[in-house]
Amino acid sequence: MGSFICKRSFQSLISLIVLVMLVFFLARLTGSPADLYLPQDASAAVRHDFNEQMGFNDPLYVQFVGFMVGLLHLDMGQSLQFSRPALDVVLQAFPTTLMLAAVTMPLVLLISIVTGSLAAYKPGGIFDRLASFISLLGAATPNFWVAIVGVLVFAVTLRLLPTSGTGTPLHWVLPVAVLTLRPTGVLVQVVRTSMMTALSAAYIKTARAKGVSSRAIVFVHALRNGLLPVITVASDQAAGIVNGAVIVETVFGFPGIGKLMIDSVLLRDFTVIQAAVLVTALAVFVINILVDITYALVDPRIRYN
Amino acid sequence: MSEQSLLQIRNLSIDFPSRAGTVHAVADVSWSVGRGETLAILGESGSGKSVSASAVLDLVDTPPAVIANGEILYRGRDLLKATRGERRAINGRKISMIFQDPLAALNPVYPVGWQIAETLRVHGVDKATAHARVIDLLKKVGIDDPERRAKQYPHQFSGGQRQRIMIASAIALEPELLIADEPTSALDVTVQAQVLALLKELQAESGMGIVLITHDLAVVEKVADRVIVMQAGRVVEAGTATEIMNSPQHPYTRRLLDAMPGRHGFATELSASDGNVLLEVDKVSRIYGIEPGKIAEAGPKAIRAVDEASFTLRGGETLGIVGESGSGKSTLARMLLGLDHPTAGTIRFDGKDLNGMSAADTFKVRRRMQFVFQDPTASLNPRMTIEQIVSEPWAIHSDVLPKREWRAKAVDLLERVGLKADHIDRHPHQFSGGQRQRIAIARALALQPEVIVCDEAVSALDVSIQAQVIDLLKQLRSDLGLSYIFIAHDLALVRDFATDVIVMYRGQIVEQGHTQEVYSNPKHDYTKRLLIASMAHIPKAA
Amino acid sequence: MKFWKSITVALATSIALPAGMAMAQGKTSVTIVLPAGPDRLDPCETPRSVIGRIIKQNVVETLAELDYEKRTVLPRLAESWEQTSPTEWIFKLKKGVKFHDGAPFDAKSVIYSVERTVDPKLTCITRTKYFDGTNVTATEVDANTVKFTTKTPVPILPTLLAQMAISSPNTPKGEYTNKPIGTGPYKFDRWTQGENVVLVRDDTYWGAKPMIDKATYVWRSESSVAAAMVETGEADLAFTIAPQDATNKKTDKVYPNSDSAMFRLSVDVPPLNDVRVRKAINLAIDRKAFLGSIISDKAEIAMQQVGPSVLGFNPNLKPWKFDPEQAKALLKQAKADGVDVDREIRMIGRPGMFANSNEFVEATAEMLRQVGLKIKLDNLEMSQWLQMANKPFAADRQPNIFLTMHDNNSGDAAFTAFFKYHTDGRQSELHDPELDALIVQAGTEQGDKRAATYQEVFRRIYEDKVADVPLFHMVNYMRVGKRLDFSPTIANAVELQLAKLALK
Amino acid sequence: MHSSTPASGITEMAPPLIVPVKSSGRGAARNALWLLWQDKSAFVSAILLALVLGAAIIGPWLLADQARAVNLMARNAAPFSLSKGWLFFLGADALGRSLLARIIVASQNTIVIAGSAVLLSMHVGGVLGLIAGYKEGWIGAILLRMADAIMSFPSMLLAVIVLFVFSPGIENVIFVLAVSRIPIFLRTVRAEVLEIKERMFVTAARAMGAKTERVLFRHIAPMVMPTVINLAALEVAFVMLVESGLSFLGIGIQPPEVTWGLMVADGRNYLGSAWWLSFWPGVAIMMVTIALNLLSNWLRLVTDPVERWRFQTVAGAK
Repeated sequence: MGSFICKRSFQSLISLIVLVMLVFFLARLTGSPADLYLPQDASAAVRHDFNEQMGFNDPLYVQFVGFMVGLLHLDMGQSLQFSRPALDVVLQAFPTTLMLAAVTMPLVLLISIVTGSLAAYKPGGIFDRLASFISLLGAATPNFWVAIVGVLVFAVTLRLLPTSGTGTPLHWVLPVAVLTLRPTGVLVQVVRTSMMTALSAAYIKTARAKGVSSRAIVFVHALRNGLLPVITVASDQAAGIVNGAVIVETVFGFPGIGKLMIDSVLLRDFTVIQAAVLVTALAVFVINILVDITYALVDPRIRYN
Repeated sequence: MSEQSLLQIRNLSIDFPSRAGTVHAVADVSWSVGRGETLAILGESGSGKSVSASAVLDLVDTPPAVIANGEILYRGRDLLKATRGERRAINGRKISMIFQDPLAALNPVYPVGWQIAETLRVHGVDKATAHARVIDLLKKVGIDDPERRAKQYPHQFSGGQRQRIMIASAIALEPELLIADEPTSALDVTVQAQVLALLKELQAESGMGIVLITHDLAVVEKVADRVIVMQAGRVVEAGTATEIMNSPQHPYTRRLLDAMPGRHGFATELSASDGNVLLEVDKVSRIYGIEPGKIAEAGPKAIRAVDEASFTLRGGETLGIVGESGSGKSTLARMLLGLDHPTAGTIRFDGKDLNGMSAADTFKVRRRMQFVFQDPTASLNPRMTIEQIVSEPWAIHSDVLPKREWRAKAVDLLERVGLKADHIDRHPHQFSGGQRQRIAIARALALQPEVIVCDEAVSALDVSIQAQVIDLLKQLRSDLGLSYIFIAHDLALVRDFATDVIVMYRGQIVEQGHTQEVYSNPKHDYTKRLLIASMAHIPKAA
Repeated sequence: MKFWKSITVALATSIALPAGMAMAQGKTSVTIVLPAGPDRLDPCETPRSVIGRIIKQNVVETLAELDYEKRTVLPRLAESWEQTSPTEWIFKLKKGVKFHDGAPFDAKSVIYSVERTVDPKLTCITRTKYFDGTNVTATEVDANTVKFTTKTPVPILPTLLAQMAISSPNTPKGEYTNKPIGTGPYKFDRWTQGENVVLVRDDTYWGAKPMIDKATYVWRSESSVAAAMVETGEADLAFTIAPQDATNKKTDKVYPNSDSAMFRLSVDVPPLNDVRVRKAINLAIDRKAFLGSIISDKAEIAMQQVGPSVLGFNPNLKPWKFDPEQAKALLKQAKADGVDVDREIRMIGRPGMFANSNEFVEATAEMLRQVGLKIKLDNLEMSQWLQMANKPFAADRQPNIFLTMHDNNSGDAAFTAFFKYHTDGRQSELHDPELDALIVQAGTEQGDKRAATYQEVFRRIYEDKVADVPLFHMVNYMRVGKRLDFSPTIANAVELQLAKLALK
Repeated sequence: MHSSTPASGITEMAPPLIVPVKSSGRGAARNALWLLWQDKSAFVSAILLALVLGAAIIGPWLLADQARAVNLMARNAAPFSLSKGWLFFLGADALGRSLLARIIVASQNTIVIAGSAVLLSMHVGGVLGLIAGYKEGWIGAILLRMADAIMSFPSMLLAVIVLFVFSPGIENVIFVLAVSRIPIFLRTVRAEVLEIKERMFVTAARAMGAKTERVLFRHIAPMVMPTVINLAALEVAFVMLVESGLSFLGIGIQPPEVTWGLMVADGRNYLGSAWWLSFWPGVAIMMVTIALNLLSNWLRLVTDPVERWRFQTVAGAK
């Protein structure tokens, strides 16, 4: 296991370097920040000074080398908009995003596994049809639509929940609910398909011949076998949330990394973009490695290969 | 008899309604089994033999199936009238079942000990007791080091061991009745014998009844007290094992008996050595885990799948390669087909080294050497029509036949292997196993090869079908002058087909020679064991 | 399985927790919802509204303060001032004022603040927008008197100084701070990035003691959410909400925001170089139809780039009629004279420039198409938009109708006329020597003369040149919660003095 | 790796072999229609999609002017009233344009964008996935790491950057959406290929001398197809929503071009006062999503010769 993690980490490091280079150059293709940080009637001299100070007058390769050298010292540079170290800015926003993912994903898995499994147990039955329909609705509903309607209904009309912001656990209810919707919709479909395959396997018949109850057949025998594709898709969803739940963050005023990234692009705050991508990419790589480990835990055939 | 019978099936009918009409999978079937008795249900695929037995344990899915009629009486009580919960309480505790393919029938993601213990736990045994009992059971079915192995997973066991584990799980609660659905069909012959012996032993100990579902007469002969023969959902004959084996009444039973391999003479009609040498295998080794050419570095841990095998194949010859799982015969076949490459040694086709050949030359050789694989279901692409499958060789070797002639030629080939022209637009799943293998043979013939490598080509087929396919191969041999390399795990199979035989054991060729010589005078211990296991049941009368 | 258990427990606890919503503001504290959060809180950046509306005159104060209604400058931290020569001003300072950190407010601290603000190491907007090129220096006359010297005459220095926040001498020079220390009625308490900024009342404040003792600033970019927060009582004041969310007459109050929207025309690029085409465009846009639909009915149709509160505003200009027929006729005429009126014209907008600005440009483009112009609509993101807005203009650019919004909240037309219309102005399409001369002249004048000259500048642009398409003087909606007694004014475009909030 | 091929030993439990459906009198098209009729929900879905497709093709040609005609008097006109004509049955948007006309006209862009983005990512991701699964060595590793890199690049950020560098035209939106969805297809296809390539018929094809391309595209690809089609059906929804999300951030398709996603995003400003603005286009997205998925489920069964029998069994015990 140790050597496996080392190997994966090394591969991930290569991806990471490629990614960071990509971000560095892509970001700079979007244009100069000077106009954004200076008044529209700023004089040419002021603009020149600004660029000089921020190092934007240097050739691109000089900037890149500077960036890479800084990276080695874990110095991602100063944020243009916040005038603070970019990494600090990012690390301050990231926990919220991580928390969102950490609360949302288990919920998504719980709902979709139970629903998908029950649907697969009697394919074509009423529950299956209903579950399919509702989950597809969930997968096809625009996030921000649900978010705003959620605020209007639950906060304004019913006064059950706060509209937005952070603080109490109740503040998390709407954002998490919105964030749960689409991944759950997709995952119910995946669970259903993979559980149908698992439930038609020969060992299910063995279990029935042993007198194992239907519930144990579905949730003990079939589930663990049907889990691999589910993990793959779920990890993709988790990566999506870790990469920033932009819309939820925007609507609910959640200080996460998604909105930070988008704002930073709008403001051409390159250092923050770089730091944010680096941090989320690291998190996604960790997720990927965890997924590989989960594979091995779930399926002994992988473990012993 | 009905007094003491444990389980009695009365006039059971199970239908599968479909748009094309209702299929009567089981029609008015009755049988019973008593304590200490072994009832064999004999029949081929699709005869309904499994369906009726599965119904006992509520394993038939309704829908799509409909239990149209009948009773399943367990100790006089009709199970069909019992609730799901009541039936679950009987399943595994009073009546248990083992299945054909233990790898598929065991849950791959749980330790085997856990799976055996589950039977106990679902019927109320506490965890600690269950664990102790698991160790006992594993010991009983002959698994060494049960404490350690209970924690292992199905894929870490051999086929025979897995079936033992299945048996351990099935007998965990000392059921009164064990239903064994083709328990040995997937196993090597020597292992088959061991598993059957184990079942007999357990029966003697506990006095349980056994219902043995099989297509294999040899198995019936070894263990059954009574036999019913099923065909197309109906019972066509019933009687004691001796009666059925010695004086079969129904023509179908007779046909079955007649089809048993090894009942005919040796393949002597062809003299072996008149052709020129087609294929020459010279000290071929395949060692996993090391680079080719560095054979000297192979340490003790290297896996020698094939170890210095040498033989030749001449035109018109049929070379049988016999060995059990892991003997290296499949690796050898893969190397012959170019799917794998020898670590050392050479394979020469028509005098040319296959390994040193250019891609273009290899491509040409492929035309002359075709193959038929073991599992026709798997070796035919399920999404292609028969036409596409049979024409594929022409698509790959595009200079052989112009496209417009493909269909006509494919029809020719189908007819040649005993299929009909209008089969050509169907898909493989619409055929029986035997028919599928004929399709595979038709495909192999498409390029008019000189050699056909048959890798366990009939092992998965019912006995009577086996005989038909082998007859077809014989026919083609005399019509087209083909040579065969016929790989099998059953010596009986090749006896009346191969002109020469090679016996492989743990990667090495332990015996080789003309068929008759090897069979009448086996030299190696292993050959002897193999002969005993697979030929013992051949009636002396033949 | 343990994992699931812990999740269940976590869920159960979170549901079981009492509904402790954020309504629990103390009786005298308020929560204010802004449309966007601050990026930094440096006193030298107060002219930027994201910063100014939190700290300006709350945490940090200025020497002078604008009175928008009377268009005059009032003293704040200064007691009085006088101009002693065209380039010299003497400012008397209030006595006994202390910064929140205990440092005394005196001439030294003012000099320090001026030095800090004009320090080229920082790109403070106060410097780059208001003091660039003035070379302003401050020297101590005595502890409570400061002399300001400029390179060239700056007749509006008090107006400029109304933009410069005075911060404690302990604020570091040469680097930005996010902990503003001033003399204002409120102390900066904390800033949680992405979440809120908290100010608390400073009970040692030199002036009158405000009612509110604590203010929490949060930000929501979705207008509907911001409005909902006030409605549910989670917040007391939503700074800006979209017109369609301003559905409650009792709480939703309108105020001019000093922004004026217009379409700038590329007057050098055919066919826009023909005055008939420019007139046609002005005639084809039904400005009135927008009021009360997409744009608030409280907005005013504009004839120039500055609003009524700005010195130099010309009240005598007449709005364009909506007359598509005449527009068509003008285009026909132009076409007959060989003007290529069929050339595709780019209309360039920017998403979110003002509430519903996307709908606005879409509708306007449609109106122009109705009179026969070929309009291609492009919405550009801020940075790209700026590139188009500023000189140098691309040599081969398409004719364009460019949506801009100009906010002159400094009260003087000088900040508009040069920048927008002088040949050397950074966003000027014009190069008319007479107009240039007039603009330069107006800049040196004072009082009524100054106003009159600027009025002439705007008249020429509007009537003679038809240089652009003035649209509206915009308004904002503020939703003020039931607890508060407050009516916003144009001053609230850039600041919100907590001291002016009263509880009912 | 972790194949779980169903045991071949239970064939007896499978439905009995049935005479093929095909009969010479019925053409392939009729046969397909008949099979469609057998699955009522798929049938309805197909009709719906056909309608949408029809709207996409002729809608802009028919209703472009009505979809653009600004009428500020009819701003946010409420739905279910015929007083302004049938075009305003679903109400009007913030500029008083007919929502119905706009939804019909927008279907073209929506379908073009979602369709091309998914088709593009499906093909590129699919082919790369085939290669990555079939060639496990360094090629496979590189492809996988590339997929990792794209996946760990926040897709919204990528979209924003690319759309800033280039303009947010339809082609660029398609490109961005396609690129960010490639890894999903790559990974899914790869996982399937790993299993399928071990199957006997692949070995058979190789032993016959079939070249890699033939093995990949003739034998493996058709087997992967059902999964890919099902995934693609879900992805269409996702792409429509991401496109909408881009519009939400103001960087998606720009007016006067219009898509359902843009309509939903624009209408969100009026959710409190005029819900119908974003509701109807949202309903359009949902209906297409559900229809596509139902149809893809049907397609999955119908293209699989082994599963096609399901349409021949009598439903229940009528």
